[in-house]
Amino acid sequence: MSDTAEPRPKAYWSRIVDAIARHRALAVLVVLLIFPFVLPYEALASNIVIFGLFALGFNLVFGYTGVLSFGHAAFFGVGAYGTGIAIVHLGLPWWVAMLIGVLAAGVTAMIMGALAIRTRGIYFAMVTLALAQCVYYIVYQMKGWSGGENGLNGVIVGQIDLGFASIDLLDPMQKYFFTLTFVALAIFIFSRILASGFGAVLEAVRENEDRARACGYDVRLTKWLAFVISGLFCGLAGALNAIHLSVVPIEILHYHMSGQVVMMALLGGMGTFFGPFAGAIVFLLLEDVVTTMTTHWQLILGLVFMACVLFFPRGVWGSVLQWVRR
Amino acid sequence: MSHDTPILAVRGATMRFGGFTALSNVTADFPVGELTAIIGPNGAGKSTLFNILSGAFPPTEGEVLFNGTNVAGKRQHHFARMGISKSFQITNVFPELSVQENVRVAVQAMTRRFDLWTPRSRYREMIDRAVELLRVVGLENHRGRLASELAHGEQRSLEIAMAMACEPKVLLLDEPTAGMSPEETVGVIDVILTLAKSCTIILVEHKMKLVMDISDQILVLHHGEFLAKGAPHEIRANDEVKRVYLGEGRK
Amino acid sequence: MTVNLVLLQLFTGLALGSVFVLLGVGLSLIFGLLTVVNFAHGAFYMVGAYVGVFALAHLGNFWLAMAAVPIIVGGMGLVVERFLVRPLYGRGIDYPLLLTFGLGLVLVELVRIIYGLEGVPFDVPEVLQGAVDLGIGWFPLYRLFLIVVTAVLVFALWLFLEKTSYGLVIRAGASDPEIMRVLGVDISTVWLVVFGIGTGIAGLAGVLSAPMTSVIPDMGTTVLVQAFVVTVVGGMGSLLGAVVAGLLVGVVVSMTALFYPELSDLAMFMLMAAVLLVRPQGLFGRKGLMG
Amino acid sequence: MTKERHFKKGVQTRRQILKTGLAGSAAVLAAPWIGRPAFAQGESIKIGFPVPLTGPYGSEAQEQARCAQIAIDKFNEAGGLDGRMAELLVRDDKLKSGEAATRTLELIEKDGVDFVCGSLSASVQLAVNTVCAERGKIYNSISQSDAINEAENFSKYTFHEAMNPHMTAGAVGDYVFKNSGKRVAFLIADYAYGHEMARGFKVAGEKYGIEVVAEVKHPLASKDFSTFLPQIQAARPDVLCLCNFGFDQLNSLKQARSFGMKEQMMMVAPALLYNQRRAGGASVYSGVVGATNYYWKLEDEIATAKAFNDVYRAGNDGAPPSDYGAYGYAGVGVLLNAVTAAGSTDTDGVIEQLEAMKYDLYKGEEHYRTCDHQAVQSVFIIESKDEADMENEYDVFRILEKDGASEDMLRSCESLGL
Repeated sequence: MSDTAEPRPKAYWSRIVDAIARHRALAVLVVLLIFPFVLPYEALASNIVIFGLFALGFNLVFGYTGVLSFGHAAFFGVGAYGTGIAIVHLGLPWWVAMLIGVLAAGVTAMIMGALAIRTRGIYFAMVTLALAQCVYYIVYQMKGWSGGENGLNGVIVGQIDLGFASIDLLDPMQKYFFTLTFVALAIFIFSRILASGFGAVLEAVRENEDRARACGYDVRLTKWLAFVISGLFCGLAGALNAIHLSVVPIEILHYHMSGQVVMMALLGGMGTFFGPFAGAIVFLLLEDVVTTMTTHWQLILGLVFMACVLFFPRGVWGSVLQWVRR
Repeated sequence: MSHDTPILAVRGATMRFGGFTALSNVTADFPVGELTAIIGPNGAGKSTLFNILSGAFPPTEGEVLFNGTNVAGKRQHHFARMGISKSFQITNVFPELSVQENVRVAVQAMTRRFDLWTPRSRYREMIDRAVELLRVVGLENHRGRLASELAHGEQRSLEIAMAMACEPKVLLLDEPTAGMSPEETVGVIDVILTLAKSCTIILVEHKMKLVMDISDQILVLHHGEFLAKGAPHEIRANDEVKRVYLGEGRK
Repeated sequence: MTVNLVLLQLFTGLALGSVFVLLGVGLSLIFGLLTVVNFAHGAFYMVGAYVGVFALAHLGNFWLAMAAVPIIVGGMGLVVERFLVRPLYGRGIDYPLLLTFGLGLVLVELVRIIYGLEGVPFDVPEVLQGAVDLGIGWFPLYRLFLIVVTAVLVFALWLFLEKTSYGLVIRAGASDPEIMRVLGVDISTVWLVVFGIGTGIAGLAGVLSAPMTSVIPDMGTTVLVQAFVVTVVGGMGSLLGAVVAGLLVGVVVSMTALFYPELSDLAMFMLMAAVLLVRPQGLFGRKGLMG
Repeated sequence: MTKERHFKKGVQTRRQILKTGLAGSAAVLAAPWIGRPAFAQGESIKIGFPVPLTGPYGSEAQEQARCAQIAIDKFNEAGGLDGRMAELLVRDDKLKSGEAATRTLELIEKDGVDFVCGSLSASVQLAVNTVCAERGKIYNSISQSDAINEAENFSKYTFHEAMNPHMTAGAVGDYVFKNSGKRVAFLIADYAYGHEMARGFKVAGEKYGIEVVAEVKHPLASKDFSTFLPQIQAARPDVLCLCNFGFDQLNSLKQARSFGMKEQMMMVAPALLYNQRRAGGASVYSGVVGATNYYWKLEDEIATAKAFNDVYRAGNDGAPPSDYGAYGYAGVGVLLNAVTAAGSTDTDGVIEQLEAMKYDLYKGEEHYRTCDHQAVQSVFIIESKDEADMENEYDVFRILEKDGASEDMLRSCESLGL
């Protein structure tokens, strides 16, 4: 935030960006509210907010704590399977099922975090990858519950009766706003956590672990807690994904999914509040549009990645911020 | 706990890294309220002892006594919470946080480590305390700048403010004036002397004149072993210390 | 289950391990020296197989093709390092990782455009066809040949790194790039060469695997992960580590395949998790590398 | 290289497929993802077609799309439904269930398709089926699966044009166990489709008293089979049943051959694919016995096969269609036949027609069994030829036996829970 009085053409934009940064949760919401009306179809909008939430949760560990995890598919997937199994096999109401999914993801994160947190750097990435693959195979082998390779099909909620109103999840627009309600709540909580005292501790740990330790912070415990909170958010995204698609595909647990969320965060700009959402939007929109135009979508996607790294290393949103504030 | 119990002490502290012995059977007391300097030629084991005292790592053998209780083996953040605070040999702040936030985070560590909900802007008393500390080290006019933008000397001062934030009983300073200009050094010495009124200070330093001027006690190490301990005039008169320093100097 | 079968399975594991060694060495070399996590490793492996197909069609000789592949793929690696990876040094591990990930996608898609989706046949050369009776059971001649090739390659690499002056420069550069600058050695040339060697070995692994598996554009995706496992278990940047870890992974996978075959994929990851939890830097890794 | 010809066709994008297929019909030249196409005469009949255009089975999927387009063209050339033209909306499901579910949602919600047909994997078709059934859209699946017949997944909107593993493994098993040895080993890809094939074999083998001497499960999409093969070899079976698909099958065959197993035992693969055989080469496959839904040589005896082949050849440089490609033709063709018979695209009317129809599109007469909507059809037992016996590059199989369409090949409705 520069306080030079000299009027500059970008000052206008700068003020807007600052306003957005101050009311970030609100700003995201405004964008998301108009979202389904500008995108090609509502299911894509739902996909984007779900993956945006997934990337947001991931960014708590990656961007705000400075730890690269390659195992976040486990939380997204366990959230989805937890919810799906509760609906399909246990016949529980949707909200109980979602709660189960989120908590299951949290427990998974507690265990994985406790095991992995003592390694650092690229080794942390690899341990989380390995543990997430273990989760993948365990779920794969629990065929009776998970459906194995076939995935879990028939996660059908249909109508939701709230007493004063009812929501028809078969209607794509209603489903989008149903999903958005949870995403919005999550964004609000996330924003609160970042602004809280704990958020300050996370920044401190990311900036300088040794110093944080010398100040009296338990760095390991802090990282572990961030990992678990991140797991809860990703689990919620997974739970929403299960309800959105009515199926839980096994590939949701595959390390490709972990890789994808890393890419989204990097593409959008790690460590920025909007980055993950921007990354999810760009990634999914690009994939959707290019896929419909050519079967060689991977070529385009790959070139975009390379261009981003070489020319926009701060990611999409990071570059916007830099441009405006320069 | 009698009044004579030293606030911090080591008993038979030994530290080995692989086959190399960095510190060998060192025993020393650091009495309450005194400013003790640890000196010695390069490789004497100063930093090793400093790290053991501050809890960065436990000694291979021996005890670290805090108010008479053995605390060797506790993790770093426990030391900080007991009231043993340290600054680093190389400048060590949170570079991308504001100067005020650097100190405020340090203040926060004493109380609200896992508050997930209250916005930090509502921690009024912490912010006030941070500002007050910055005033002590003379940085109150730089509150809004990023720590990385400060000059080297200012960063050292910031670090001292952060070390004080935990309301330490013992403050450990590792070469607090390293790399500073003479003017900056004078400023930091003033700060240290102010601090010495309220807490016990242990510092590692190689500037002899500085040490002689401000210390109550001086501990001399050589090749990882205890060589001498006493008031500045005693150390100045000590033949062994002379031999070690002059001997080293001739090379 | 006979003793012979267990022995044969053990041997199979070692043979499989030698393939893993081949996969892991190139990745480990690049990581250890450049701290670049090369996500395009699998793509270079795949390109190696296709270059092999192309070379075989034009040279008509398996041995010539085998020799040509590492040179061509290594050359591609040089270009990639010089123009794509080099601008990213000093920006942390994330950027080269993302760049090589993108590069991997591009390479796979380019091969799809040139060669199509279906895969191309690539047969074991006549002299190496068939199986040999080892006394404990039959074993493919070609896999025995692979063990020999891997051993020769690892030995050659070891000679190069330990016994030549250039190898000394590389090792010194790995431990401290600053020293190299002080000594006046051009570190960027060293990194260029190492990247070329690493990708060349990936290509060689590709062409050598081609007769055993299908030559398809997607053939590199699982390989990337296997190479990572070998590298991480062995300790990033350790040649000895890659060899030991490769063989260990091979034996563990093989033994799991005998007793609980459907979990043989998982075995590799469980081994990795176990090793890292006990020894976070890998079996032969240096402590502190990568923070 | 023979593949190149396939490939040139392979790169057709959906738009190209649409354009070539409907040249002259201005109605569909607009790219469907930009907006709804302009309507020439009423709204066109839209069939959504999610298949894995990219990924390891991309060439099969692209062929499915080409063949489906032939069925569309045929319908339109015949005048459509009172002038209403049909339109094929191909989407790439990337061989992933989640992607397929999203694409199906797109097809239904944005494009407003009337029917969905497609998929090339057991798991993907179940996901597409869930999405379609929930929204009351008819879905005709054209890849193999037993699970889709079962009560858990079946809905009245679910049709299954492809064969199922129970039929194919049963038919091959019957042929092989009758004529060859009784010591049988299984190499099973560890997923539903693999286990379904193995179950089919065992049911068929009961009658002949086979002895299972080895049963090894391998993880799906394995590259290296060397660790699984010694156990099988040590068991000295007469017959090895490869209960896997696609590249798993090719890799396991290739590697089994290198262990010298081809000389020691008979290799059987229930899903013996035309494209896979051509990609793998004659030497790897020669002598392998398997089943197929379609092989182009059927044209010697079946008139509809000849007609289908001729249209396909005309558009593909003389190359004949493949087995999975033919599924695409049949899956879409039968839907359009039912539309014609019903005189509308009304879902219930079309379902009624599909349940009642007997149809012969490309391989002789078929019909859908009422309880599970499984297409009852002939299964052909084939053997892969030696290089020396091939008349041309397309002549890869020898037809050993034709098992005519019969509901006896299927599991009973009760056992499916229906």
